[in-house]
Amino acid sequence: MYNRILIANRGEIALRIIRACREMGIETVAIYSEGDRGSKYLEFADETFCVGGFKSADSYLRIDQIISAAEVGNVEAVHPGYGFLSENAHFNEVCRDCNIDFIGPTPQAMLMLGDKNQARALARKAKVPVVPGSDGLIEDEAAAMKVAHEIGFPVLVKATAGGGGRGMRVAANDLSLKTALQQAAAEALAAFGNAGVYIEKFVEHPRHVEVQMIADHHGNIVHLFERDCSTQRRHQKLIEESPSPSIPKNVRKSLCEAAVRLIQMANYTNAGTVEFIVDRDNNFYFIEVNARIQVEHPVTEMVTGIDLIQQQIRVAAGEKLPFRQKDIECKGSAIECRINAEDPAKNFQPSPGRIDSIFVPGGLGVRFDSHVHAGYTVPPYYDSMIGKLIVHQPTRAGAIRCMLRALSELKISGIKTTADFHRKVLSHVDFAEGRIDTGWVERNLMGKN
Amino acid sequence: MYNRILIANRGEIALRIIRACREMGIETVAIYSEGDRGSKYLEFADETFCVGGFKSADSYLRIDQIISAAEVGNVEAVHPGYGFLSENAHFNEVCRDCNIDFIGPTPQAMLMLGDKNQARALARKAKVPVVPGSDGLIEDEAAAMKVAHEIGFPVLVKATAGGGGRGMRVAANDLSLKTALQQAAAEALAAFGNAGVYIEKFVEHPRHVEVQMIADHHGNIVHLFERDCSTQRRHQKLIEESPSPSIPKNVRKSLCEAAVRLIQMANYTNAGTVEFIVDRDNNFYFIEVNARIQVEHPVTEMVTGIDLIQQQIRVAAGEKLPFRQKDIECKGSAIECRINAEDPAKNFQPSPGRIDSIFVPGGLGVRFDSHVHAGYTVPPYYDSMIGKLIVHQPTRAGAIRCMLRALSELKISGIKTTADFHRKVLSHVDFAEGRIDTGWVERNLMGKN
Amino acid sequence: MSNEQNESSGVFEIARIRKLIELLREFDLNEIDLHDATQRIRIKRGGVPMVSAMQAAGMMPAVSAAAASSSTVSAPSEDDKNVAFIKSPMVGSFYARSKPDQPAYVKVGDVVAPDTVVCIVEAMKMFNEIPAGISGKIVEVYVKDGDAVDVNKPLFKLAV
Amino acid sequence: MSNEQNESSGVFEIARIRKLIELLREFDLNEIDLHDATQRIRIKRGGVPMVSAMQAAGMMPAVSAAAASSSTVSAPSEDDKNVAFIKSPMVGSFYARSKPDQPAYVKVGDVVAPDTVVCIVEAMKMFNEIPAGISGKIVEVYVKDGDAVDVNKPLFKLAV
Repeated sequence: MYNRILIANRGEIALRIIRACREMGIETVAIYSEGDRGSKYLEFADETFCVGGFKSADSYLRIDQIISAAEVGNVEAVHPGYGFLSENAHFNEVCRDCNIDFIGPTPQAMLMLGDKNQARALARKAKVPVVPGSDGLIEDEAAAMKVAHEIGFPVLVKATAGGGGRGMRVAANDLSLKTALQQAAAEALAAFGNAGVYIEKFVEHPRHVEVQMIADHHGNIVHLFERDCSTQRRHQKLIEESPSPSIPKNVRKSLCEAAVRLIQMANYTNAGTVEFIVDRDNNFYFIEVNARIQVEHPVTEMVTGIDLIQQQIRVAAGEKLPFRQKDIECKGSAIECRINAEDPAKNFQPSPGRIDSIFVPGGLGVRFDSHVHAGYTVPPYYDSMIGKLIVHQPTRAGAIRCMLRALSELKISGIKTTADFHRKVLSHVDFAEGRIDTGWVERNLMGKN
Repeated sequence: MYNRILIANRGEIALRIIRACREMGIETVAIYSEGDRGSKYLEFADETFCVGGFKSADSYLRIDQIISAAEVGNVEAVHPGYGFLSENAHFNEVCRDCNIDFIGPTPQAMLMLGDKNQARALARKAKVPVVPGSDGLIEDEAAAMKVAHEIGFPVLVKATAGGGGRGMRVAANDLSLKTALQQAAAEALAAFGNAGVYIEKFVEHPRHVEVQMIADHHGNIVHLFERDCSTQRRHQKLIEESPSPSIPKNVRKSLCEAAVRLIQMANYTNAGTVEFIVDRDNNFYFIEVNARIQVEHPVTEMVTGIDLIQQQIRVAAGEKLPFRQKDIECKGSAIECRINAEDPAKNFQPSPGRIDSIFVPGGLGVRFDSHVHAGYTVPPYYDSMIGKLIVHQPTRAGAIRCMLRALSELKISGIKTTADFHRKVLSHVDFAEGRIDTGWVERNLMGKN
Repeated sequence: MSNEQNESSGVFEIARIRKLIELLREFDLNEIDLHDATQRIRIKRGGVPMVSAMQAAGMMPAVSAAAASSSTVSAPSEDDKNVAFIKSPMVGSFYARSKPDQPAYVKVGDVVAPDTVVCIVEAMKMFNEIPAGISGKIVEVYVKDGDAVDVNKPLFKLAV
Repeated sequence: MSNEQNESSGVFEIARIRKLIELLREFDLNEIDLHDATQRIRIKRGGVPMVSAMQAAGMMPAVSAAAASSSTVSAPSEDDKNVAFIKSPMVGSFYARSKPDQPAYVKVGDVVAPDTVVCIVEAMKMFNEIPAGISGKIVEVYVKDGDAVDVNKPLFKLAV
C-alpha cells in the first residue's frame, strides 16, 4: 500500500480523498491555486504546494507544476478526483512515465472510452445496446441526411469530443438538421478544438441511469448497482439517487450486466461509471463511460456501505477487491443534492463570495460532504458546487422526507445557494412517484422561481 | 399519530427530537430559557415559548410553565428528552392529567424502577443477576457492618435516590465503612433530599454494558442489542459504542435476554435502557433502568438503522412496533464521543463562551449531532455537552480510524473542548483491544494532559 | 455595560471607538461586541463569524427577572429614558379584562401605579392578575384578548 | 428610539467614515461594525477571512505572473517602501549554486540587476535558472539548497 499520495484536485473532492487516506494511514500532499490559498481543508493534508495562479489553466491544469509537486513531495501515486485532469490520458501517462501511479484506469482504456465512436463500437461488440445513429463521424450534410432518414427524426447532433451538453443539437427535420450540423461543429471546434460530429436517434423524455463499476488488476469486476441522475438542468446533474425509483427489477438486472460486459471488454480497471439513457418503454441505451470517480459516488457508498475512494486506492496499489459480486447488497435508499453557490432566482448565475454563517444539517442518515464553513469565501474561479448533501434511509419516502428536513436546516448566509430549489423538486409529486426525466426541470420549474 | 408535540428540553436533544418530528410530519413546540433565547435550533420548531430564566430551576424544571406552554401551544404530547424532567414521575403524571401524552413509560413503571431497591427486587423476580448487597436501606451502622461482612469487602455505599456517582462511596474495611456511610448519607441528603443509602459488593474494574429496549402497548418487547459505555470519567460517560468489544457472544445473548425479562416484569413501555456492570470473569449484574431516551442512543441507531426517537413517538401514540426481535440486526460497529465544552488541561472545568469558528467533520459514516455553530455562545447554565460525534463503519478498527480522522477535523475555536482528549483514548492500545473498564480513564489519563 | 452606554451619546462617537480599539489592542482581543436592545458596537480583528440579532436580544439586562412571579419591568433603555415595558411573568393566555362583559383593566392613556392590575394571564385554568410593577402612563398595548404570551413577552409600553 | 434616530442622521458623514477607516488601518483591524435601531456603519478590509500571512502574500499583484517562467517580484509593500521579494515562479527544489562545488549565485549583500541569475529551481529533472527580475541588494535568503519551493514562495528579500 502507498505511504503518500498527491491529490490533483481541490474543494470537497480533495477533502473527500484526504479523509479516505487518513483512515487508511496514507499521507497526503495537496496542491492549491492562489484562489484556494489558505483554505481550511488544506490543513488536513500532510504537505501542500501552490501550483500556480487563480485560473484553473494556471494551476489545477498545470501538468508540469503538479508533477513537480509530486516529485518534490515524494509521492507514490496521484488521485485526480473528478474534472480538471481526471480524464486526461496524457496526464495519466506522464504520471506513469515518472513512476507515479495514476489512481484510475490505464491511459489506453481512458483514450478508447474517451472517444465516443470507439466506445460505441466497443459497446456493440459487448452486446450493449446503443442509441441508433451514424457509426462514426459525419462526412457531409448528405451523409447526415441519409442517416437521419434511416433512424428517423428527431435526431441528435453530437460533437465526438463533446461533453456536458456542449456541441449538442436536436434536429426535427431536414432544415433544422442543416443548421444543427453547422452550429454543433462550430461550437465543438471552439470548445474542444475538434469539429467532428455524429448523429444519433433523439430519445424523448429519457431518464439518466448509470452503473457504478469497480475492477481490479486480477480480473475481478463488480458492479455496485445503479444511480438515477435524471434530475438535471441543462445536462447538469442536480440530484442523484440509488436505487433508481423508476426501472423494473429485470431492467435493472440487465442494465448492470450490460455494464459489466462493457467494462470487461474494455479491459477497464479501477472505478468507472457506465452511463445509459432509458426511454419510456424502459429500453436502455449506452451513452458513455466516465473513466473516473464521479461527484455522485456517495449515494452508492451509502446503499452499499463501500468506501469507493478507499477501493480506488487499493485497486491502484494492486490489491484484489475484498468482495465478490454476490457480497454486494443495495440497502435502503440514498439521495444526493448538489449544493451550488448559484442564484436560482437569477437563472442559476454563480454566487461566489463570503459565507457569513452556515448551519450544517446532522442527525440519523444525514451526510454533508463539503469543504466550506462560516468565514469561507467561495472563489469565483472554479465550479460553483460547495457541497453535497446526502441522506440514507430504509425507504425512498423516508429518504425524501429526511432530505427535505436536512435542506431546511442548511441555512447559509452571505451567498445564494440551490438548497431551496432542491426542496421544490423533492416536494413535487413527480419526484415522489419517480416520474423525472432529464427535461423535467426545464419543463416544470424553470422561470418559476 | 400526533399533529403537534412539545419538546421539554434544550440543545442537541431538542434538535434531535425536532428532526424526528419533521421527518414524521409532526409540528413541534419548543421551550427555551433566557439562557437559550435566540438559539438557532429554535428556528426549526414551529412555535416557541420562553418558560423562564437562565437557571434550569427557573425554566426547564418549571413544570407549571411547561404545562402552560403545552396547553397554549395546543400539543397532544410532550417529549422530555434526557435529564431535566425526563425521569420525573410527577411531571409525567401532570402531563397525563392534562390529557397530554408523556412520551415515555408510565409514571408507575418510572417510580418503581426509579427506586433502586424496588428495581433490585424486581430484577431478582425476573431472574436477573444483581450485585450482592443489602436488600433495602441500611438502618444503622451495625446492620451495614453485618451486610459488609456477609458479602465481603470492598463494598459500595450508594444513595437510594442517587445517580451520576453522587452519594456513592467505596469502603475497604470497617473503619472506612463508618465514614463512607456518613458521607454518602450527607451527600445524598444534600443532592436529592433523601438520605437513604444501601450497600452492595464493590465490583473491581467493572465494564459498563447496557441494553437498549423498546416496548409498545401491545405486549411487544424488543431489545436493540447492547452499548458499551466503559470509558467514563468520574462515572460520567465519555465514549459509547455498539456492539461491546469485550463480551463473548453467549454473554451478550444472556445479557440481552435478561434485559427483556426485566422490562417484561416491569410492564415497561416505550424506550428504556437496562444497565449492567460486567466483571473480569464476564459475570454481569443489573444496576439500574434508565426510563428515558439516553444521550448515547445514536450508536444503537447506527448499527440497527432504527430511528429511536421516531419509535418512541409511535409507541406513545399507541402504534405497534413495526419490527420483531428477529428483524433486528446489529451491523458493523458504531462509536460515539461526547464533545463537551470543558478544558481537559484544567481538570475538565467547564469552558462556556462564544464559538468563534467550527469545522464540522463529514464524510462516509460520520454523524455530528449538535445544535452549535460558528457564532453560537455556549451558556454557562447547563450541561457542558455541545455535541455528539458518531461514526459507523463495517469493522471496529475502521470505526476507530474513522473517529480519529473525524476528531482531527473537528476544529473549534473560542472555547475548549474534549475532542483532543478523545483522540488520546481512541489511539490507546487498551481501547483498540477492548480493555477499558470504568476506572481506566482515571488510572491512565488523568493528570496526564 | 449598561452604565457604559448610559454615559455615552450614541454608538457613532469616534472618541469612544478609539478607546475601545486601544483596549482591543492592549489585551490582544479578537473582537469587542457591545450591544443593548437597539444599539451595537462591534470591532473585530481576524475573521470571526456572526452573532444573531436574537442572541443580542437574549443579552438584555431585563430578562434576568425572567422567573419572577410579578410582572417584569424592563430597565429603561439608554436610547429612550422615558419608556418602560410591562412584560408577562409567565406562559399563558392574555386577557385585558376580568370577564368578557367587563371593561379592560387599563387602556392607552391610563396612569398606573405599581400595584395596579393591568391584565390577566390565564395558565393551567388559573387566572393570574398581573400588577404593573411600576408607575407610568400606558402608551401602547402589544397583545389582544386570548393571545398566547410567554415569559418576558412585552405586554404594555409605558411612559414613565 | 426616535430621539436616537434624529440625533445621528449622519451615517454618510465622510469625515467620520475617514476617521473610522484610519482607525481600521492604524490598528490593522478587519472590521468595524456600528449600528443602532435604524442606522449602521460597517467597514471591512480583506475579503477573505482565516487569512494567513501566506494568503496575504498570495493576494499581491505579483501572483498574476505565477505561471510565468521568470521569477515573480512582489510590489513594494505599503509599510516598507524599500523592500521587495524574489519569489519562486514554479514548484521544485531550490539550489543556490549551479554545481555543488561552485559558489552561490548570490549572497546577502550582493547587488543584483533584473537579469542576474539568483538561483536554480529544479523541476522534472530540469534546472531552471531564476533571474532576479528587479534591481536591488540581497538582504535575506529564505531557503537552503534542496529546499522544496512552490509557486510564489519568497526566496530572497531585497532592498530596493
